[in-house]
Parts: sequence; structure tokens; C-alpha cells
Amino acid sequence: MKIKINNKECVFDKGDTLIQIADRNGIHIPRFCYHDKLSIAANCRMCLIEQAGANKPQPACSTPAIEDQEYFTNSDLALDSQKNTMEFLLINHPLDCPVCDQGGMCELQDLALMHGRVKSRYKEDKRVVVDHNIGPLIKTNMTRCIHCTRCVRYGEEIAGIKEFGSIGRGETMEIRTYLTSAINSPMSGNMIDICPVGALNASPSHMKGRTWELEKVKFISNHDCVGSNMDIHVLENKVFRVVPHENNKINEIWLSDRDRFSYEALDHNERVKKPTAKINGRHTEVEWDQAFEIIKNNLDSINSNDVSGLISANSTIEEQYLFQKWLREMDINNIDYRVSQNDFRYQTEEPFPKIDIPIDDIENMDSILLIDSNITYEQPILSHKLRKLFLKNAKINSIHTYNYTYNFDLENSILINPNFLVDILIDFVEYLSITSNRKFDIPAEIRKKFKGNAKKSVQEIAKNLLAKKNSLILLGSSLVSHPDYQLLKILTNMISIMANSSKGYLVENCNVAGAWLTGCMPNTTKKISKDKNSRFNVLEAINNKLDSYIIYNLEFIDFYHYKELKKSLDNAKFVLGFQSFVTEEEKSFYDVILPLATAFESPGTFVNIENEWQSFAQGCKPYYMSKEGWKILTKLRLQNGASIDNSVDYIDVLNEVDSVVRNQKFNMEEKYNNLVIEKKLNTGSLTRFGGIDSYYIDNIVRRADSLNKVNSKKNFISVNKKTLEANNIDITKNKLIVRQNDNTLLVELIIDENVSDNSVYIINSNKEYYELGKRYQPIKIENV
Amino acid sequence: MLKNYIKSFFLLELLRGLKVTFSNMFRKKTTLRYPYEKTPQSPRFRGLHALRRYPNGEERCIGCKLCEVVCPALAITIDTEERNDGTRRTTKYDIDLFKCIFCGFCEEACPVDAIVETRIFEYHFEERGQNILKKSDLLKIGDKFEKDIAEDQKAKSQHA
Amino acid sequence: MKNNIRINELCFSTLSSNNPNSLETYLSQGGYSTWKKIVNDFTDKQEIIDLVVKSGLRGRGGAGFSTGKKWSFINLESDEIKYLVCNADESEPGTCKDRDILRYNPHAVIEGMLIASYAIGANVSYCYLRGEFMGEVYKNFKQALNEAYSNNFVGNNILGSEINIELHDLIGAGAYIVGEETAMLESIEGKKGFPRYKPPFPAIKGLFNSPTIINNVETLASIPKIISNGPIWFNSIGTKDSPGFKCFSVSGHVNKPGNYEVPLGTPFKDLLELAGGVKNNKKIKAVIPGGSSVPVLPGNIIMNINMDYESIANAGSLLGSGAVIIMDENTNMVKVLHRIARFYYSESCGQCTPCREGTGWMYKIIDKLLSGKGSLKDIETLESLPNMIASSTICAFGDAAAMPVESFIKYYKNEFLNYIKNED
Amino acid sequence: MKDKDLYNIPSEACTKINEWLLKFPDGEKKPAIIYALHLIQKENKYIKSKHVDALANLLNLKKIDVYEVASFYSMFELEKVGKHTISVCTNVSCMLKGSDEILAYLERKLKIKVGTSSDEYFLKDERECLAACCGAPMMQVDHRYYENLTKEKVDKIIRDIENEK
Repeated sequence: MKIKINNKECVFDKGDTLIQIADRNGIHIPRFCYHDKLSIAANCRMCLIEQAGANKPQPACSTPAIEDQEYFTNSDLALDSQKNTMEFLLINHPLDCPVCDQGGMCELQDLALMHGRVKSRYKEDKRVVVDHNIGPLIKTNMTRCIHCTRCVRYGEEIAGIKEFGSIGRGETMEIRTYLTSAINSPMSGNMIDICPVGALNASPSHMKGRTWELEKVKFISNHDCVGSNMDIHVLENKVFRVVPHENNKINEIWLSDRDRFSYEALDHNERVKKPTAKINGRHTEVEWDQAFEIIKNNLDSINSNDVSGLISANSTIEEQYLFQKWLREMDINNIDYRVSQNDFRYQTEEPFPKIDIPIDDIENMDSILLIDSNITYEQPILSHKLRKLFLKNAKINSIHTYNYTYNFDLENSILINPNFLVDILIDFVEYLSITSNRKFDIPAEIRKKFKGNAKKSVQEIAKNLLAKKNSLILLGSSLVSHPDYQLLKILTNMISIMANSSKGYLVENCNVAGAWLTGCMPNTTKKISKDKNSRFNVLEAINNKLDSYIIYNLEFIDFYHYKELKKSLDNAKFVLGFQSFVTEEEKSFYDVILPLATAFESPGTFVNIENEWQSFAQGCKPYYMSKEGWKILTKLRLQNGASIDNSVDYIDVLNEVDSVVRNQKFNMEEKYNNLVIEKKLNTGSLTRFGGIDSYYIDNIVRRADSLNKVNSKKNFISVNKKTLEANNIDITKNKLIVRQNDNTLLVELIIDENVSDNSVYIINSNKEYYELGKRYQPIKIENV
Repeated sequence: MLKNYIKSFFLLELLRGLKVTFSNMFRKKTTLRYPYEKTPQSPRFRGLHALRRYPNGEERCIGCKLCEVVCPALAITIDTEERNDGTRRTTKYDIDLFKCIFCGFCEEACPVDAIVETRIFEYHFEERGQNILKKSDLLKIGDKFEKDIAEDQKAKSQHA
Repeated sequence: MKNNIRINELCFSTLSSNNPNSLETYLSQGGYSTWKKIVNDFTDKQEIIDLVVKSGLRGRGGAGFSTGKKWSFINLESDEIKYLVCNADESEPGTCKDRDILRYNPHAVIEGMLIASYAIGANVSYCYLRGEFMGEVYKNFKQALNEAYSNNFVGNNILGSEINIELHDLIGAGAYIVGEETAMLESIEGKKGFPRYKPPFPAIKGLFNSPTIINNVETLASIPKIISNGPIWFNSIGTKDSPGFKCFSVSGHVNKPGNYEVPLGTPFKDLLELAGGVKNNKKIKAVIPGGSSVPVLPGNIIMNINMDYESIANAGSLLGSGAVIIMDENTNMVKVLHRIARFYYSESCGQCTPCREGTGWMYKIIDKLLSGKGSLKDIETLESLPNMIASSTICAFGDAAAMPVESFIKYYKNEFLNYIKNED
Repeated sequence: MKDKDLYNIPSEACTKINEWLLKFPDGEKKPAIIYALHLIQKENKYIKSKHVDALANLLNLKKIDVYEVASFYSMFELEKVGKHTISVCTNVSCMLKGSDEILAYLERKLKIKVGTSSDEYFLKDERECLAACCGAPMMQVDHRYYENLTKEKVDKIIRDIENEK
């Protein structure tokens, strides 16, 4: 079908609106309320255009094209209508562009230049709106609001939590939250982007710079496993703000708050400024060369079997590659990245941390099973995909240990004590083995556990998975620390095979796949390097109390065995840290600390869970004296006499990683051996569980100021009423004491029916919880 | 030949030259005895910079950085932040007088008439670094000459 | 006074009785006979719609769109759920006819709603009364509805047939804009009364996303008699293009203000006479012929025209909802416009820009003029604003707010100029 | 309208609200907001935040949805008002018939300005036409219409209210 716009012939499909056709054909139509990701509101009236023969101008955003009609976007009628609307928009808009953060990238400013009058005819008083504090991330200036309601629709449609509303009517209508409630969505920052004026601005960068001063560098998000694309805006060698970079395969045009505001940590006072070394028991700043010398001397004097190298799965793949290379060149093979993992059984090899389908393919699923995933807060971008699915009427089911808040509704859900997560999955397998027509050889060990009494809810979910053609099972990222993690993965894999579903193992870190590919772990059969000697995984490395530990970009609380690690480090002869941040307490454990540039300050590559390699350039120069990881590691290798060119460049490193790792064909099949079903998690009493606060997951986010103001950092636990009564807790008081082993903590009590029986839900949001004890361990609650 | 001889004999060239001398001797003088006398200045004279305040003492500058971006010589450096009362203010406002070419663009770009170029053109530096006028210096100049600046601004606005 | 004008024959026919709102009165006047007949005969739906089309009945709410045509937009073939909504959110300044119909002849409205629901295939039908009617009006209507239910005119298996029509009363909460049909749908759905953009029209996608027809109280109350007496009877009254009776709410400076149901095309003079003439025998200065949203007409123009859709349109105004507001020679037109502008300013829903910002701007300028602080430039601006607002908004509110301002300045500019003290 | 203590919608009102919901398709909860707010306002004279919270909980809606509706419709009072609400229509027809004098008279008589409230009376700033133009000037006292007002009539109406107590 065809129409003519400005005498240009345009093709369209039935139902297309004029603005869509014009956009496709590069014809400019001004707009404010229209946004192609949001529903149509047609309230700004800026896109009025002329339809031949009609005496009224038509809004291009809401008017479907009529075949063989002629439209004009630049006729007198159209231009006059647009000019009139612009005048109305401006009469109550303040003239504060010089102090407005949006100035220079403001849609109203741009269109006013084209469609506005030279002088205002409005002599009356302008509307003034009182601002309300809506949280630490978004700064409002609602006097500037033009009531396009993009933010309201964003909340309703995209974020799934309607937080903004239009209150009142007429000229005094206000866009605001209910009373003084703060914005809670983990994707709220996107409202800043879609606001066409300066009504919603990013709070951390508020009034600190102007748009035209900024330099843009493309970057990849480093706080979740999807690898959102983003642009960092740099002002005077400092990250000024972060905005999404459109990538329709991953994050579309959205970005989670965590990715957007984490940059604030970059000049935190715990940043390591210079290399330091413990000389005579005291940390002293040293020069780089001196530090290298100390490292060489110390490592040379220790047996390579007594050294363990532990690297973060948040480091770039170049760093991970060079790290294991450097260590293996010294014959050190105790390398691992799985520091938050607790279960290393069954596999000869860790299964590749991967989602079977591309991220944008999630939108084509029609049934989802979440296994204990707090996905809305842990992986906001994936959660957004699920929300889209939900709006398309796909069925989303969940088996969880806590009734998490999702931005979609669940079809079926099962609330289960973390102790019985394995059992319910076995029920699942059992039920599927009867109903599914796909033959699958279930190991006898698992068959032994069949009880033949799958719950009705399990059956419902299983039927749902079987009935739908495209289904997906997602294993939650906080389960990484579950004592039966490997078993859960095996069971998930079985379910996915029998239900003919795709599966995904969600992880907390941004480059787990990279660490896996580069072989930053023992037991590797991949032929990147041949390990000759001992191969301790992280747990063994800690338990065996080695002589030396090398810790790369990890904080102690990143380790599941936090306390054991500290003990082992205390015993060790030489502890080396490559760190961007270090606390005073941690400092005392190290013998040498090398200041490491963060990902923002270094070029690099992240591999996300769909095995997508995404490289990025250096955003800004490293902080103070710190250096990029690849430079430090190259230097260390040179010092060991590795046969590499002295003038090695980042590109050379990238090329090497490319040729050695990327082009390698890995066997990603999951194999199990020694399958002995022994459920490790069986506390028999109250169990502590709960993931890490989504703003506490890594060393950068932990230090991002504004993000950490979003949630209250008070110590609290959630327990349901039945459990409280069973433990004789006085529920009239809102405080109680929790005890793990000999450690106690005074916490606030929240009586929460979203928690399963016999368990205590703790969101790990500060260090005190780690001092108390580990997750998935017995816990006691006592009256104050 | 003869003609030249006569010309030189009667010192004609000399007289012609002196004619210019004498005719100018009695004309009105165009030179001034600076510094005792000074040329008149236009209200639009572009001399030393100043930052102005409102009559209530509040500084005008809102840190919009338009002068910074318009400056062709990159002589202006500004840092801003949000003051406690929610207004945008500069924490740093430096003008490098070595770089400045006195084009007056900053003055034109200013939406609040904060940065102005005064009629002051006599200044000197004694030490390295004095060429950079800081915010406090600029405000001091503005405070001192506010009366004159205000008059000049008024005169200018009439031609706008 | 001419005695040949037929008054109160249709919607107000029960007024002649002592107990106008009772079921007995209505039944005694042949009420519900049409409905009974339809239920008995199981009349073809298309036939009813054709009858209404032929009658030439035009919507009495204000826009004057052909009712039959509106009904025919419904796809009778589809088995989607359909709704009928009776618009009893009467709030156009000057209009008070629906309130009286609901008070004195609620059964006619109910019968009309039943016939309309049947004709468009709706099983559920709502009557949305404005919140201010919560007192007497709502009670009368509710009582009538209960009577209708207990006599099985409404409900399941109506009068022993297989027809099921549920009829519900709803109550608003005070918003002029909800009188706009799509805003009413939003309000019924429990949201703010923000009009929807069209297309899609309610007949395709209306209440709860289903096809919906919205009709005015007077329109629906006229239906039973049109069906029973036939379109030819209806056509014989009024003019060719505007057949039938129309309720005129005559208010303002007249001796006998009130609702007068007269044939369309009745000369204005006669209507004025019916209403007892201008109060205190003053001269007539101006008349707003169809509620505050339509252009004002000076007395000398309106005295010579007939009250039907075409004649008034030719004179440059609209019949609207039939609210005739009469102003005598002493009326201060700036004050009247000030009041009208204030009304639109505070009733604008705020959804779309021209109306949200424009109504306030117009009001503020008129306010300024009234307080003597205005200038010639302000009047110039005020003259240009109606044009800028009209026809660029989602609903007709923009036009409604613009038309009075435009016409008041057109006819009474001098009065505005008188308010200007400093001439710059 | 800030209020900390909790409010429970009386069970009688809950039943009424549930009955009201029967008028609408299954699963639609929003259509009851306006009706429920009327009920709450009738009981409490004006709507506080705790009422909005309670209603949102009852209907399982977002608080902001309820608040949007409460703030949009002019019949809902979000600030404290007196026992009796008096609305004098001041729209065109009534204005032509002298509603302004009636209003001014009431202001003097009740000693409150239009738009404000005393403990007893709330003189609403009524801008919308109340659809009784033929009985102008008119006013509404607690949803009851009084038409063709004169000062004497106003006196009587107020007297009647006082006597009712």
C-alpha cells in the first residue's frame, strides 16, 4: 500500500501510523510524546500534519495511514499547527536553559529552534511546580515538565511498576509519584533518557557539566551477564555519566540503574593510588619497578604448587588470559575464578556458563521457568525481555525460595525451602520422565530418588513447558553459592532436555564466560595450557593453606568462604593483590598491592552469557598511578623472560586472545561422572538464604554512592510468622538476634510471608552479614 | 638642468617640506599626553573582564558555560556544582588574559549579563600566574566598578 | 402567545401527570409497549437501526450526529461483547434537560436504552450519571431501574424471551470532560477522564476494548416513541434536515426559565415567548443558543432565525445541547466571557497541550482585561488564541473553549476595548 | 494529606464495593475506584492518604492509580473540609441571575471565603455548571439541589441545617 508524504511516495503496511512511515522514509515530523518503544498517547499535539482534503490537521503519531492519501508535513497548515503547539508548550516552560542539565540535548530546545516564535507573547505568570524527592538517582525539576507522559507510560509498560502518575487536571496537572514515595524500579534511569526536557535529570551528574563538553566512548556494562551496550560520557578524564547505546540484540535502548550509576565509585577514597608493599610490617608506597622486584623475589622463593591465583570474573578477557598465562608460565596451576561457588562436584569440567539461545530470542519464547531467580533486580535487562513476553501472553512460571517481586505476573509459582530445591527438581524430572515422549537416560542415582508424588503445581509447570514449543529454563544467579549448585545444574539440564526447552545458567559477573574460555580454572581439559602439577580449585586452595595467594580484582567478601580465606591469607607467606579498591582491613593481609585500573579505564573485551564477544575502548585514563591490567601482566611476564616483544600493544594482546581463545572450538557438552546424589544442603534446622543485594554485588557497585542510597542499609531479616512462632520469637518487638556459630548480629525483624517455612531470608547488603556467617548454613534466631 | 638648479638654489624643496610642518604646527593636536589625558571610550569598549552581582549581592553567574564554549581562544575555564539552595553556581571561573583576545563573545553569550568587559585597559602582572583572573578577582572588579558597568550595560542595551 | 406550538410531547410527556416519574404514569402513556413488541416479535436488529436512520434523529448531546448512522457502525455480525452507554453526565453550562428527563421520565430513558442495546446487540448497558446527580436524580433513576427489573423489562430472559440485557447505573464524580464520550469510557473503566484519540472510534474499540455506542439521555428517551409512531411521524415534525422535537433549556434573563420541548425549527421568537419574554421587558442583547461552548449570537440576529441545526449553523453558531442562555441589554459581556473562560480553564483535563495551556492563557488575559490591566496587545493575542486551540486537540473541548472567546470578541469587541486604560 | 495510622474500609462498604464490581467484566477492579471513593468520602468527609492506601490494597491496585482518580475528579476533597458542603453554581446562567450576590451573602453569613472551610461548612469553589440552569441561581447542599435562591431562602436553608442537629 502506498501514500504520498510531501509528494514522496511511501510504502506502508496496514495499520502503520503516519509517523512510523515518515520515520522510515527520513521525513522529519516533530514530536514529544511519541516514542517508538512506548504506547501512543497523542497528547503533545506537536506532530500535527496536513492530510490533503481534510480541514483539520491530523496527529501523525496516532493516525493510521489511509491508502493513496496525500499528506504534507511542511504545508502552511502543518507548520502553523506545529508552531501553535510549540508556543503553548513554551508559555509555561521556564527559560532556564542555561542552568538546565538537558540544555544542549533537549528535544524541546531543538524543536523550539525550528518551530518556535522569536519572542514570547505570554506576559502572565508561569506555572511553578514544587519538586518532591523521588530518590537519589533522579533529580526532578517538574516546572520544566511538558506533560508528555513518557515517564508515566514507561513505568506502566516497560518497567512494569507504575510509579509516576499525572495528578490533578488541567494546567495544574502534575507528574509525580504517590505522595513522597521514591522511585523503586531497577531500570528507573531510563526515564531520564526518554524525558524530552530537563524535568528528569540524573542526580549524580546534576549541574556538574554541560552536554557539549563531553566525549563519548562506547562501553560494555560490567555488572551483569548480558553485557548491555552503553556510552560513557567523559568530562576532563572523568566519567561524567553513562547512557545506553542502542543494541537491539541485547539491551535495546534501555540500561539498568546499576550499569548507569556505578561509575560513581571510580573516585572512591578506597581506590588504590600507588603500588604499596609491606616493608617491615608496614605498608609503604613504592615505585612500580620496586614492586615488580619484590613480587619476583617472593614468588621465586615459593614452590609453584603452593601458590594460588584467583581472578575475578569481572575482569576483561585479556586480563584473564594474561593472568593464567603469566601464572602457568611460572608453573602455577592453582587458578580459579569461581570464588563465590561452593559446589565443585560431579563435573570433570565446569559446564560453560551460557544461555542456549541468543538474548533477543527470549522474546520469541512462549513459556519460561525461573528457578530461584530474583531476575528483576539481578538481571534487569533479561527481566525486561520476560516482561515483554508476559505482555505477549507467554506463561512465566517460577520455583523459588522467596516470593520475589517481578515486573511481570507469574502463571504458576512454587515457594520452597532452599533445603528442598533439589528434591523439587527431582520431582520435576520424575514427572517429565513419565509424561515427556523424549527419551532420556536418567542416571540410576537420580532414578533412585523418585518418590512418585510430584505436587500438582509441579505438574502444572511441567505441562506448561511441554505444551509450548519454545520454552526456556533459567537458573538463578544467586544459586551459584548453593551447596548443591552442580546438582541443580544437572537437574536443570535434564529438565531442559526432556521438556525440549532451552536453558540458561545465569551468573552474577559480566565475564564468567571469558574466564571459562581462557581456562582460569583447574581441571581444564581444554588445551590452552597443559597443567602438570597440582590443580587446586578455589575451595581446595583455601583449605590447603598455601604459602602464597595472588588475588586479582577481588574483595574478600566476594568469596563464599570469606572467613576461611582470611585465615589462609593470614598464614600465607606472600599475598599479592591486583586491586582497584582496597579497604584498610584488607590492606593488612597483603604484602604487595598493585593499583589496577577499572574496566572503565582500560580497553578490553567481555563475553556475555550468549558467548557474544564485545570489545570496548579505554574510557578515561587510569586513576592516579594505577595501570591497566594487561600492561601490568605483560610487564610481569616480560620480567619472567617470556618471549614476547617488548613493545607489545593492547591490539597485540587482543589479537592473541582472539587467535588462541576465540577461534578455538570448545566442547561444550555437559558430562558428569561420579554421579552420587548426595544433597549437601540439609541443615535440618533454620536455614539462612538470600542473594546479594543487587547494589552490593561487586567492588565497583558497592562503592557507588547514589546507588547505595536507594535501599536502606539497615540490618534486617525476613522470616514468616509460622517460623517465628515455632522458634518462640516475640513478634511484638521488631528486633531480634541472629546467631551463626559464635557470631551474633542484632537485626530488625520483618515478618514476611514471602519467605518459606524454616528459613531466614537475608539480603546481603553489607559486611556485617558476611561476618555473621555464610549463606545456606544453619542459623538461629533469638529474642533480644 | 637649469630648472633643477633654480629649485635647489631657492631651497624650494625645503620650503615645501616646511609648509607641511608649519601647516600642521597650528592644527589641533591629535596626540594625547597619556597618562594625563585619555581618549574617549565607547560604552562598548572591551577591556578587562568583570563578573557582576545583582543589587542584593547575589552573584549573577549561573555557570551555564556558554562563555566557555563560545570563547575562540579557549581562555575561560569553569567548574560548576549545585549550591545548597539548589541553584547552579561556579566553583571555578578562570580567565587567562594571555589567551584572551578581547573579542567580547563571552559578554554576548552570557544570558544573565554576568561576565562583562569593562573599560579598564591599564593593568599589569608582576608574577607568573597573575595573568589568570580567578572568580574572586573578577567579582572584585565587578564590585568596584558596578556603577560604571551598569551604566554601560544600559547604554548598550539601547542599541540592541 | 401563539397556541399552536406543540410542547412536551416526547421526552417530557409525563410532565402532564401528577406523578411523572412513576411506572404507572409511564405505562398509562403506552410506555414499554414498544419494548414488549420488540421482545415478542424478536424484531430484526437491522430493521430497528434502519427505522432510526430513516427518522433522521440526531444526537441530542451536542454534536448532532445522526443516531441511526452511529448505530450502524457496529458490526452486528461479530460476536464480540458490545456495550451501550447512556451519557447522563450533563454538564454543559446552560443545559438542564437531561436532569429533568431523568427525574420526571426515567422509564423512557430505560426503554430507550433497552431498545438501543437490543438493536446493537449489547447485553450490558450502562447509564453514567454525573456525580452531582447523586441526590434526587440518581434516586429517581435507580427506583425506576428497580421497577423495570422487577417487571422483568430488564435482566435475564426478558419477558420470557431469550433476550438478556443488564442495565447498570453508574455515578461520576465531577468532571465536565467526562461528558465527552471517550472520556466517559475511561471514567467508567475507573481512570481519569482523559478523552481517547480517534481512530479507533468507540464503535470499533470502546469500553473495555469492545465496540460501544454512547448516546445522550434525550436521544435515548426519544427512541421508544420514534419506533412506535414510526419515522414518518417523527419526520413530520420539525424541518427536513432537523426532524423531531428538541428540549430547549431556556435560562438567563427570561421571565419563565425552563425546559421547553418544541419541534425543531420553531422560531426563536416563539421560544422566547414561551419562556415569558425577556425579564423586566428589557431588550435582548445576546443569546448563546446551545450551551456555553457555542458561539454567541447577538439579539438582532437570533430574533430572526429558527431553532434548528441548519438555521443556527448558517447564522454562525451551533444548536449544541439546546441550552438557550438569554442575556439582556445590561449584561456585561466581558464578565460573561470571563466566567465561561474560567469554567474551561478549570475543567480542561490537561491531557493535550493546546487546551491545557491555551485555556489558562485565555482566562488569564480576560482576567487581566477585567481588572483593567490589559492592553491592546492582549486583545490581539486573545483574538489569535481560539484559532490556535481549535481543531488541534484530541477531543472537541478545545473547540468548545475557543468558540465563545472568538465570537464574544467578534461581536462585542468594543466592550473589551472599554476595559483598556493605557493605550499602548 | 499525610497520615500515618492505618484505615480499614468498613466491611459494609467492602460488600458494597464488591457488589458494584459485579457490574463490570470479571477481573476489572478499577471501575470501583470512583464509587468506593464516594463511599469513603461520605464516611470521612474527605479523602486522606490512608484511605487511598486502604482502597489500593482492597482492590489490589497501585496507589498512584487510585490517587490519580481521587485528584482528577472535583467532587473528591483531599484537604480537610467541614461537615456540610455547599456549592453555589456560579456558571453563566446562574451568574446572569445573580449567583455572585448569593455567594457573597453566604461568605458573609458563614464567615468563610469561597473555597475554604470551617468546621461546620465547606463553601466549595464550584466552577462547573450543576445542571439546574432553569432554576438559577441555585446551590447544592450535601447533594441536595436548592433552586431559585434568594437571600431569604438561603437563610432558611442554613436555619434548617442548624435545626437538624
